[in-house]
Amino acid sequence: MVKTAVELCGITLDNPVMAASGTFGYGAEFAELYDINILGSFSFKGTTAQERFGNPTPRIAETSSGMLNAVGLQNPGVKKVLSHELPEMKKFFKKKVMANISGFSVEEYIEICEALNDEEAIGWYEINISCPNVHGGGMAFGTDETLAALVTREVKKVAKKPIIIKLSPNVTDIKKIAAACEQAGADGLSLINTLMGMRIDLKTRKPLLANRTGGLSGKAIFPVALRMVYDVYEAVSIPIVGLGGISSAEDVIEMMLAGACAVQIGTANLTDPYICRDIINSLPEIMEKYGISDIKEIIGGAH
Amino acid sequence: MVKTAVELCGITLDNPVMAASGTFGYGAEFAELYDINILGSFSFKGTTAQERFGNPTPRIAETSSGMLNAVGLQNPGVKKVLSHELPEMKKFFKKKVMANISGFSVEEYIEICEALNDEEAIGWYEINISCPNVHGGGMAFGTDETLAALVTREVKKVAKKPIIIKLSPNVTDIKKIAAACEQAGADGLSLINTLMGMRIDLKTRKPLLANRTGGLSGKAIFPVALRMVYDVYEAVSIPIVGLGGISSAEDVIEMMLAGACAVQIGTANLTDPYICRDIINSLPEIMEKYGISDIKEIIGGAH
Amino acid sequence: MEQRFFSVTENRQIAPLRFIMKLFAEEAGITTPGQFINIKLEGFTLRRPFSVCEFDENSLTVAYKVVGEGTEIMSRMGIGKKLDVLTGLGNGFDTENCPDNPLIIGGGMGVAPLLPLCKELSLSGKAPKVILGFHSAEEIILLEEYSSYCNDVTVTTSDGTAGMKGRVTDAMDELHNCSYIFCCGSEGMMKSVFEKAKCPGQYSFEERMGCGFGSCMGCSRKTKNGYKRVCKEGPVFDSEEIIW
Amino acid sequence: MEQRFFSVTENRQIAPLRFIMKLFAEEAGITTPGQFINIKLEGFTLRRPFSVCEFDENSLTVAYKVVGEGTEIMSRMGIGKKLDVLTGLGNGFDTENCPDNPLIIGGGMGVAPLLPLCKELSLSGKAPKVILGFHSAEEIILLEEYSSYCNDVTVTTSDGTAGMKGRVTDAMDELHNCSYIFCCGSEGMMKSVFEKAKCPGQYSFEERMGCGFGSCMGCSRKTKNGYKRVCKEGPVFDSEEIIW
Ligand SMILES: Cc1cc2nc3c(=O)[nH]c(=O)nc-3n(C[C@H](O)[C@H](O)[C@H](O)COP(=O)(O)OP(=O)(O)OC[C@H]3O[C@@H](n4cnc5c(N)ncnc54)[C@H](O)[C@@H]3O)c2cc1C
Ligand SMILES: Cc1cc2nc3c(=O)[nH]c(=O)nc-3n(C[C@H](O)[C@H](O)[C@H](O)COP(=O)(O)OP(=O)(O)OC[C@H]3O[C@@H](n4cnc5c(N)ncnc54)[C@H](O)[C@@H]3O)c2cc1C
Ligand SMILES: Cc1cc2nc3c(=O)[nH]c(=O)nc-3n(C[C@H](O)[C@H](O)[C@H](O)COP(=O)(O)O)c2cc1C
Ligand SMILES: Cc1cc2nc3c(=O)[nH]c(=O)nc-3n(C[C@H](O)[C@H](O)[C@H](O)COP(=O)(O)O)c2cc1C
Ligand code: FES
Ligand code: FES
Repeated sequence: MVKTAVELCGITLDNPVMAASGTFGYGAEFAELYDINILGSFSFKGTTAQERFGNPTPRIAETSSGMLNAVGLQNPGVKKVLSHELPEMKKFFKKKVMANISGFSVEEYIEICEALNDEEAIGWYEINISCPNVHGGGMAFGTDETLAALVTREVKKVAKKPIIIKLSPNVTDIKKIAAACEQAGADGLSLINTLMGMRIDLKTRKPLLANRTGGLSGKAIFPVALRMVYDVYEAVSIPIVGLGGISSAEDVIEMMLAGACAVQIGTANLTDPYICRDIINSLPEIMEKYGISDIKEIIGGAH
Repeated sequence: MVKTAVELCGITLDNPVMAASGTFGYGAEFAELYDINILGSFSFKGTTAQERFGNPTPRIAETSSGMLNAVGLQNPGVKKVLSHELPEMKKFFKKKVMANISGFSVEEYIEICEALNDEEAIGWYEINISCPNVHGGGMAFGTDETLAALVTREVKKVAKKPIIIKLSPNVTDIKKIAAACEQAGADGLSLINTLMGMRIDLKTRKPLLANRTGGLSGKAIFPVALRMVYDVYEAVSIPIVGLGGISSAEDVIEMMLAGACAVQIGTANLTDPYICRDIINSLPEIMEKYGISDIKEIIGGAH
Repeated sequence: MEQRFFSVTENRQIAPLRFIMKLFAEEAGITTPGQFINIKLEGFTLRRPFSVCEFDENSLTVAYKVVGEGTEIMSRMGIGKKLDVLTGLGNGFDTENCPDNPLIIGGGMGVAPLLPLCKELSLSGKAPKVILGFHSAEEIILLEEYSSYCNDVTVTTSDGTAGMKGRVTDAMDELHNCSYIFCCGSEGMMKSVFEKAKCPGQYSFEERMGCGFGSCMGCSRKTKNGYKRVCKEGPVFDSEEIIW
Repeated sequence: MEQRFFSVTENRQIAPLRFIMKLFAEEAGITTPGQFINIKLEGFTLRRPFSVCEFDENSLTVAYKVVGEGTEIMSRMGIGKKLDVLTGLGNGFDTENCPDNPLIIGGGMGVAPLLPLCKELSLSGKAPKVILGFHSAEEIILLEEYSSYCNDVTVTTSDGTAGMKGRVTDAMDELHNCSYIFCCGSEGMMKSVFEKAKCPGQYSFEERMGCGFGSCMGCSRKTKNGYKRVCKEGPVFDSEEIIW
């Protein structure tokens, strides 16, 4: 039997496969389909202090081997998440979940962390400083190392869970930002969020998305994500959660060789709602094919 | 009859379709297949002052809807280009060609421009400040607005042809760099060059490319290119050559609606050596389908 | 929601650019008129959502228009082709609390999801009236099917090439005291119907979808009862909650 | 180089993971043993290059091993499947200036491009000797075909399950005064052959390719005569110019 367990900031995951924020809701839709306790964990939808409707529709467009979304952080706000979504989730998900936290100011990130601090079901905070779809929002923090470090430092002061900073790929030098977050006290990093992209409707001659631009995700971005994880692995010594375009057990292994100690699956859940289950089921066989007996041992193996 | 002519820095192109640098050599391989004078023009392989072998092989890897290359500017050097490649090219290509100029220092860019200044076949210089595949090379200029402006200003002083600065997408704010180039005297901009990416070989557990990382091109990057052209169009008033993942007449129109006054086809030439011909042939029909009688009129139409 | 592998048992053109595709599986998974399916097409990230216009236990039919690459590929699929389908999506029409003489109004491809509704209402002893609106005669689809369930079907065409010349709202003028409406069509058309009708009813919406089963928030719509997902709480919304 | 649409007329397994595919077109476009084709596969950016192991005016055959996604898809292609192929690629072997008793040495899938060479040499009255090296008996391919053109074929297997146990270089020991070599196999194998042979010859190389027809510089190789493209000036290089 191959070993698939990994550790992420002191918590053991049965396997490195998590579902990515924004594509898995709070798990309910998937729990109807399969027992989602087979997951390493999942990161729930980006949560803000107040309820947000997000951007006008259309919010979704298709691209070659990918998609654009401009959801704009629709979520019920942290209070409702605590009072409704998490109690519901705990009925079917018994593991630690990752709380994806999005904000428009340092104060907001702090406010959300404080509100969630005593929720036992939460294992980690994933601090999303990289949402490209809200104006004046999170991405500004993720594209400037001083701001990224500031958020990290302030959140770290109040957070009672390990904080994983989710980085933006829309930057010149992601290593610099990663290093700044590490120095400021980040317990881990997750990358990548979506690349900024756009589509134009030839019939109307206007941008397809109401928000004009959106975030590109899916298989198309896998090589970009892989390169960034590889580079960041050389720049920091905290654990990295790798994501961006993963859709097979082979991709999981490739991402871990680049340096990820766990991975997230985003867009692929939309194309195929059973993909996380299928990847987890096929992982042992694919590990054997490539001579891997303990998946932990390949983390960063390509360096 | 629909009108397909456009103007690029004072030179009229019969149609907006050019082949992109690095995928079309000096035209010879394609001239064997079809009369390449049907092209608007093409940009020849990045030329440096001295001959370069480029990177070790493997230089090529495949990705979903795209590919990575790490050719590393293999070229015979500007003297040989003048004495051999261009005389050969002029036998079968009668239009103005775009000279793609790559350098490792401001002096090198200047040296190449000076060497090419009197070559009549050259219509424009495309100053490549964005090659991700050479260490200490071009991309550093393309990721810093001060350096980008410096190259532009110095090259502009000596260049006897319009200079089109080729921008890197591997930046936090491409608008800033574009504006800096415009201010420094650029006659036009072309974007995008490749996104940095990587693949790892699961069998060897090492990067697939000898250079470790490579440039991602092809359909996968089209939405990223489109977004950048759209944004840059709002930031500058000089003409933009749009490229990145274009593989159909529809893509050409989409890119022009975003703000490109001409386009380049790169990777698609490798998949299908007749693609430029096919796009040019189908352009009138697709224009009619979308009610476009003069292609010039749609430039920037999505704004 | 369930994932099922269907095989194509019929795929034929019924009007210019308009096709009917019949799919077979052990269980079709559709329980209510107005539900939709989401079809995976090789090479695409996003599935393609289609309303079901006929169904029984082990088959379902979609009527679709070729508008882009995905539907173009569908139109060339042969018999026997296997498709990965998410079925049983969306809420569907609620037929419990409607009066005996509801009015069914469909526009263009919007006539599709209303057909099984018409069937169900008729079979349950109600007497729906139907108005189907198209641009022109050649775009008319499913008229025979409607006529087989209902003997009060009015067709309108904008160009007058068939039926009554005008829009569905013009046909509404002819009908007095309509007390309940089931409607599907473009948002503009549905809004006109709603404004004209001044009566309760249910309206089925379209939105660009990421997942089609409620997990991505790609398809949200503001309603008087808060934000709802077209793919999960919809696509059918009660007139009382719709914000136009 | 030409683009041609071929149809698959045969596609069968000849050994574990090893297949033969025969393709038909009006003109096959191959003129010289050692040339290759580049096959477009739906859904992939890069074409897949394969040496031609048999050809006539309107057909050609490739012998391929399933190593990844592309060859896996090829292995499942049925008769009649149409393929977009760039044909007539590369230089091929130069047979004009070789002596009467050349030695042909192939390793693994590298035996493929040498087969039409063996045929041509034999038909032109020369008497090539052949050494084919494999890991084990089950990987042996094209042996019958070689034997039909040449009656001096030695097989080696690393595990000794067929032929002589050892490597092709071990088989070379048995052959005295070899004066010219045609070789294709892994780079390591070819280097050993070259070092052992100490005689002139031609060696066919592989490289990851972008275009396969000379336009992208993806496949360059340093030679004593400067930089050459494996896809255009190669894949066959003269021993005199190779830098190992
Ligand atoms: C709940 C629902 C039910 C539908 N029922 C039907 C039906 O019964 N018959 C029918 O012909 N059409 C129906 N549609 C519209 C149908 O989904 C689109 O026409 C189809 O997805 C177009 O795919 P394409 O690849 O041909 O077009 P493209 O424009 O190439 O598709 C690109 C992307 O945009 C999406 N898209 C394009 N148009 C629409 C649209 N109008 N609505 C939602 N997404 C769109 C596609 O799904 C795809 O993700 C329905 C849509 C929804 C949301
Ligand atoms: C001139 C030439 C002749 C060849 N002749 C033969 C032959 O006769 N029989 C045979 O079985 N194989 C031959 N090969 C190798 C063959 O091209 C690869 O095995 C095949 O492309 C693998 O495709 P894949 O999608 O299955 O593998 P993947 O690994 O999924 O392919 C990914 C990418 O890498 C490339 N690639 C992978 N392996 C190789 C390789 N060894 N050489 C070059 N590119 C590679 C693929 O073309 C593709 O672009 C030849 C290669 C070259 C360059
Ligand atoms: C519809 C959608 C919604 C998303 N919402 C969030 C979010 O709320 N918070 C966040 O950090 N990332 C969000 N993301 C980004 C994903 O978590 C992930 O970083 C990105 O999609 C790349 O991974 P993928 O290619 O596997 O999808 C969203 C992505 C999609 C497609
Ligand atoms: C094999 C290869 C070589 C390239 N060489 C150059 C080059 O020499 N100079 C340059 O400016 N861009 C070079 N590029 C980048 C392309 O010109 C183009 O900017 C990029 O590939 C995006 O366009 P595409 O998606 O249409 O290929 C190269 C691209 C490829 C694939
Ligand atoms: S489409 Fe994903 S929630 Fe409706
Ligand atoms: S593969 Fe493009 S030059 Fe050889």
